[in-house]
Amino acid sequence: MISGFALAVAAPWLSRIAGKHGGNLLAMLPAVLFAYFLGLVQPVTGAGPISEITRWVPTLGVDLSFRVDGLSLIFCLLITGVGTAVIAYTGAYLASHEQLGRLQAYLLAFMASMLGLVLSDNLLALFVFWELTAFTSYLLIGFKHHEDKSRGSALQAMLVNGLGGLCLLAGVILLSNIGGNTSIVALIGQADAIRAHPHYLAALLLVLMGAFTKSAQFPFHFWLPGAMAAPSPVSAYLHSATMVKAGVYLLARLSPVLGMTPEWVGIIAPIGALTMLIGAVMAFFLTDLKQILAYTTVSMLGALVMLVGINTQESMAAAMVLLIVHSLYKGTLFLVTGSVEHGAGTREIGELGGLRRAMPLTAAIASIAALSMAGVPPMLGFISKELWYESSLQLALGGIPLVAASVVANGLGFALAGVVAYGVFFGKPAHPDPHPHDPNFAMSAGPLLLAGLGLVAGLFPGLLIEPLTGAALTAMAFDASHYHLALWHGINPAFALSLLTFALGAALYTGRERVVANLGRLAGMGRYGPKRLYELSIQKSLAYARFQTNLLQSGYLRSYVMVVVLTSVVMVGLSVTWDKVQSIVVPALDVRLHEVLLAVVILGAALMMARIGASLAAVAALGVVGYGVALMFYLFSAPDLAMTQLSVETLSVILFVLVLRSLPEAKSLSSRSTRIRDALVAATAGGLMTLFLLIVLSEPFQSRLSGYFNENSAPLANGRNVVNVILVDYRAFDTMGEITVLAVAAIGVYALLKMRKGEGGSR
Amino acid sequence: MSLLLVLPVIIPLFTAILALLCWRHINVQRGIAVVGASCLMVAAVTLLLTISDRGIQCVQVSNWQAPFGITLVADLFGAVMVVLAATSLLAVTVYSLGSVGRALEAVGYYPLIHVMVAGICGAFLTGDVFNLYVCFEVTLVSSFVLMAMGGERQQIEGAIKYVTLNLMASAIFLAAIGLLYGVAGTLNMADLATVLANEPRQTLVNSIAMLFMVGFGIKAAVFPLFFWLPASYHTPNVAITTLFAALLTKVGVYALIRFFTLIFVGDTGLTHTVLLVLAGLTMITGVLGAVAQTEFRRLLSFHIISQIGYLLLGLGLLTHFSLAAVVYFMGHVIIAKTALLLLSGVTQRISGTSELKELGGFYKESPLLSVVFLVPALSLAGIPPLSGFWAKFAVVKASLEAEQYVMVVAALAVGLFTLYYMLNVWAEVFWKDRPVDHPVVAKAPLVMWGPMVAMGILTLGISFGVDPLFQLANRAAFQLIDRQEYIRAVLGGAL
Amino acid sequence: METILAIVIGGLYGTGLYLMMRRSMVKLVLGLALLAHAANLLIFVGGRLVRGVPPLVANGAIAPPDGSADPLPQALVLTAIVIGFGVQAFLLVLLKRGYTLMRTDDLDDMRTTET
Amino acid sequence: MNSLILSTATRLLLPLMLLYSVFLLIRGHNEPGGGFVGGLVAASAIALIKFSSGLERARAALRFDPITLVGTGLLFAFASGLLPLVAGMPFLTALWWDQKIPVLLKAGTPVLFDLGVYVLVVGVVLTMIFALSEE
Repeated sequence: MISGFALAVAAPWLSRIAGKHGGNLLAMLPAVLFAYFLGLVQPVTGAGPISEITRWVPTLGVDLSFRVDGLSLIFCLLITGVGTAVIAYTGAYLASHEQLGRLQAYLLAFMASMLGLVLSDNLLALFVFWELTAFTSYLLIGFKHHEDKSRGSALQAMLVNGLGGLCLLAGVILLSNIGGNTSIVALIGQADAIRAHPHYLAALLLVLMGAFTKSAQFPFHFWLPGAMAAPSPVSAYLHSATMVKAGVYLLARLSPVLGMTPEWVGIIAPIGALTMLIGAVMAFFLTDLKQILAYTTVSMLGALVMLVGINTQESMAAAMVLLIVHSLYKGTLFLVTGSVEHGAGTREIGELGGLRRAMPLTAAIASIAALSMAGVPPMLGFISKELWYESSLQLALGGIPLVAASVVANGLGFALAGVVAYGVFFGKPAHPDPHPHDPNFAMSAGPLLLAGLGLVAGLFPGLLIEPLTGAALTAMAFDASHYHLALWHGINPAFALSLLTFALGAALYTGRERVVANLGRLAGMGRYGPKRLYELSIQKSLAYARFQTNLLQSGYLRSYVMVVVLTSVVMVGLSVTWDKVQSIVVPALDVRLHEVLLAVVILGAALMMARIGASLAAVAALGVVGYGVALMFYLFSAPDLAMTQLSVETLSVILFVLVLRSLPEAKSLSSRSTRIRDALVAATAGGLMTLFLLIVLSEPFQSRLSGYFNENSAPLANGRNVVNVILVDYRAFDTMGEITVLAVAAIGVYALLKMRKGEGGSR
Repeated sequence: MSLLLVLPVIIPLFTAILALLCWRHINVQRGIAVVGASCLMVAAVTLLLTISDRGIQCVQVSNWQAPFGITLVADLFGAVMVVLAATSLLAVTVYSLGSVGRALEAVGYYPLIHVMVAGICGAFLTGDVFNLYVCFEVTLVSSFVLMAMGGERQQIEGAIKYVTLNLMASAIFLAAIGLLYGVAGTLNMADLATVLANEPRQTLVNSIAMLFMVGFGIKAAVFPLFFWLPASYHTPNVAITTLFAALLTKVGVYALIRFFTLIFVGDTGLTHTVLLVLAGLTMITGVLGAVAQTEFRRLLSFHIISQIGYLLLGLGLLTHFSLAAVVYFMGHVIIAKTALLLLSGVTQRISGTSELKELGGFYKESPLLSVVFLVPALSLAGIPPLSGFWAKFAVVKASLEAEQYVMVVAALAVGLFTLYYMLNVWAEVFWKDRPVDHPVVAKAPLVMWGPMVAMGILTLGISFGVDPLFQLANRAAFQLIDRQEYIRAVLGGAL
Repeated sequence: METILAIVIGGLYGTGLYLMMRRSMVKLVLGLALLAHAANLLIFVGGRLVRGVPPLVANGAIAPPDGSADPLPQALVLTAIVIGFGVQAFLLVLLKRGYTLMRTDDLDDMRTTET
Repeated sequence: MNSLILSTATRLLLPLMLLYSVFLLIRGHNEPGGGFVGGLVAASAIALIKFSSGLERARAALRFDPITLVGTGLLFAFASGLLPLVAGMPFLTALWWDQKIPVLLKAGTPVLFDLGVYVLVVGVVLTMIFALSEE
């Protein structure tokens, strides 16, 4: 099993080489995998799940533990089976496209991720594949990347899925924290504890966000029709068998862990039902074949979610069968749409009709699929619908709205099946196109196979479907030993509902044009839907982002300085407590007159600088400050410092003068109020610094280092000037850095002055 | 051993000196620079392996016992940072051969980048507060010069803001050191850790801690102190921006991590709560800033800021797991970011512009470039199984475990926005057709492609090698959270 | 005397910051210079003040006289002064270059990289 | 600027200043002074030539490219750090020669280090002043 998966992961690279040799060759890979999984049906249904673990990131609790049970096997078969058809189809459909190789690669990568998703027993590994499907589908949806619309749709799909993905991530982490494990099997063992945990509801909601976005549930459904920008075979793959079913898979997979609670049923089933209705109604008003299929897909996804939400053995069985049915007929119909577009050049139902004569094979395929979609016996679709009604009817009073919604949605589905098959292929040729024709073998084989399977499975449900769904039920912790599947259930309430559905469907089909014309005006309401919300939220976030960024990053250095100063004041101020301020001890004023005078001169010179601003006089004042500080150093036992400060100050004054002579006298640029405001801020900062220093100075102080320096300088370090010894010996490393700074500054001065304009050439 | 610890500082310094002495011979300088960067790489990796083998090591420069001399200490975190610095330097040096041009090379480009990295490595290894200041200044001054080097108007404007705000940071940092010495009477970090552990005057220490936080916060580009970064990072040559983006802010973050795991852990209720708040705000403002950009490198500049937020978040939580997440995150973000910036240089070279609107068509023209973009970009957006996912996953998990739900929401939302603008860049630069009025103007030389592809591959490497790397991060985090090993290594039984 | 110097230091910080919030590039540089002075003095004072006993060992003696000034802050300040000088020299040339390029000293005119 | 008095004075002052700068360098280890201040004095001596006799003369008097001096100074200081590595000691460990050399009191790597600082400072200051005067 591992080998099969490894091959699939390697597929993108293989396909790049083989890409030019046509799609059929590449379709071999999923075909082989399909056969492989088919071979697993017997062992899995007989002997139980097969699992295999490879350690991956044990540090973070992520392992590649693959597990094949009934549930995953159904998905695997669908993924590889439909995958085979789609990949073969694509090779022919886009035969002359220069990026065909890439598309095939993405398809295979997508398939591999999907397989990984359904096979993983480790929640986190599952999440990894979950996101991978999202991203590979992004690449697929944006395949026609030169079109704005494609890029927009791809982004939209990715963002909606990304949102869900992030919630799911949080949910997954939360779940594994609660359960103390990342293995789903292990979590099932802890299910009771998890359901009783205070974080249960949060975890459930987060997981549901993931599932609902992926499976296009209301109000996240809009990305799915948008994703129709992709080429038809891609749509067929993503929206029939794979991508969108991942959410359903996740719910089914986690139902033994999170399910069986009022919250589960109460949240999931209504949302599923609502989605089902909305999808069906919207589809009814559309005229583009692909869009119709997209919305019916939304509708069926809603149905699936609803059934999983009901969470009884019957509903789960119904969901499994519906899942298979839907994948088969919807995959077929998308591919057929591709063929129609390929042959007739349009997808508008108004411009299509009577294609039966030109495309007999396609017409036949479409009819079979449509019958299954309509749920007519002896198709598998009929069985699924029966099961569905049965399970809904089992619910008590609360089930009535669900049953009603189901009937309406199915009725609409019936009518739409008529639209896509009967309306297009039978009836009068609406728009005689020059060359409608049946596509070649590669393009027909796939849909034919899928449609055929639906028929065969309906006639012999016990052959494959029954053991599979049975095993899936076992995987979902139901006792499936008495489980049985049959085409004919006898005359019961479910059958009556089926008949009602047919009647409603037929009525809707015949009356469709009138209904659409009358209610068409309401279709404009779609503008206010969640899609609009998505667009608005993107727009508003962008606008806000620009606004805030322009506000903060205004380009005014002085406001940056101001913010930095205020931040420092606030942060330091936060921590300076009042009792500390009170504890300041002002030592007995041990001062000498000349020292005080010096201090006054320094301060005075500085204040003068603030008043006179930018001129040579200000530089002179700066010099006074510098020399004053040097003198202060000298007075307080630091002759080395004084000497250095003196020479450095002289040198900087010279440099200042050298530079300033080429500059004009500065004017006062700010208004008086600004100056006052700035002065207040600056004074606060300065005052805080004084306060802070005073607090520190009030404490007793003992250097832990200086005694050692004093004792050892002369005997051990051969120097009597302790400061110099520190500089060239104890802390010579600092001095090394210091002279490096000087060297760099010299290079900098040189570089800036030698560089001529236009030589930078960086932009 | 004593040699191995100083090598990360003296190799680039020596390289710089040699290059300086060959001032007029640019080709010789190029050779020296590449050889020097390679040697540093070897030394850094050896150091990391040694530390991983033997635990925290230290050396007393000038051979005076701690805390009297200056101690260089290498723990796993420091050693990892040194390796990352060496990696970026090597990539950027090679890239520079093709991207920088004679004009810059003639005024000391190579010595400067090596001096800068010497300062950075010094900062990662030093165990002395004042020496950290000196290393910061070495780094800073060389970055000033590099920033302004082209002498164009834009660069001068950017440089003025950059220089001003960073000098404020230095002044604050310096003042904080003065006050700290005035309270504790020592400069050695391990010594400070022991002294302050017994310090009764906690509120005073808190205030000093805040001062350090502001100083480092400016350097780390934390909200609301980050203005210098978006104002300047897009102005110099791409090679320079890349080196800055990879390392400069990370030195600030490193210092924050070092100080707030080793020295200031007495009152985490205040300091680390403030860090958490800053982390959240930094993430969000950064990501919103990036969303608003229409130019490649400016977008990436804001992106840096939002990523700093994640790093701070891990620090603020101050759990063993969150620190491990930070260490891994650091490696991820430096590598992926370098790859992406180098790529922005290649697209700019080919198209002659870096405005997203004026770029396009690369998906069709260059599948290789597309892959090299997607890997780091998606990684930074946190798409599994790339490195950024593991990093984000670990941070989110740590926040959930610490019950910091607001932070979880912020981190996840920021991830979504990141995804949004990364995909936007993808759509604009790659998927969209090349605008007719902005044709291809030049070819990018092989020396530019090489490092870019190599960094892309490295991103894949850290993505798939996540397990051993995260184990390493785990051990590094243990050393950070259990301060005793560090203190013992420095103060007890030193070399 | 420490108290008075603490006030001087606060004053230097205040005026330095005030100058930095002006629109003129020259004032900015002057302000930064004041900030550097303030920080240096702060470290110096933080090590406490001693009058007239520099940390020098007399010829033949083993250690400096008792009560001599703390040598470490002096060494730190010395390093800081030199570093500050290097930075300031570069800053001045940056200012000069900026003026030659833009013909203005007004920082509010330097927003082309951000708008 | 080319006044006779200034250039004559310079010619007289130059050796004195250089001597004084070396004196400062040497005594630095025991009394106030040191490489940094010494270097500044030496640099101002050369700068004086520049102001009295012009840039070319100053360059000629210096003989070396100031940038090279910067590199050399760094190299000296650096070498004083590397020497102990050869002896198996940590970087920058002070090593002292046993014999006292007259005048220099004692010779050791810290002296070499200080000498490096001296040369570097001369280089740095002159690089700046020369570059500024060439504008």
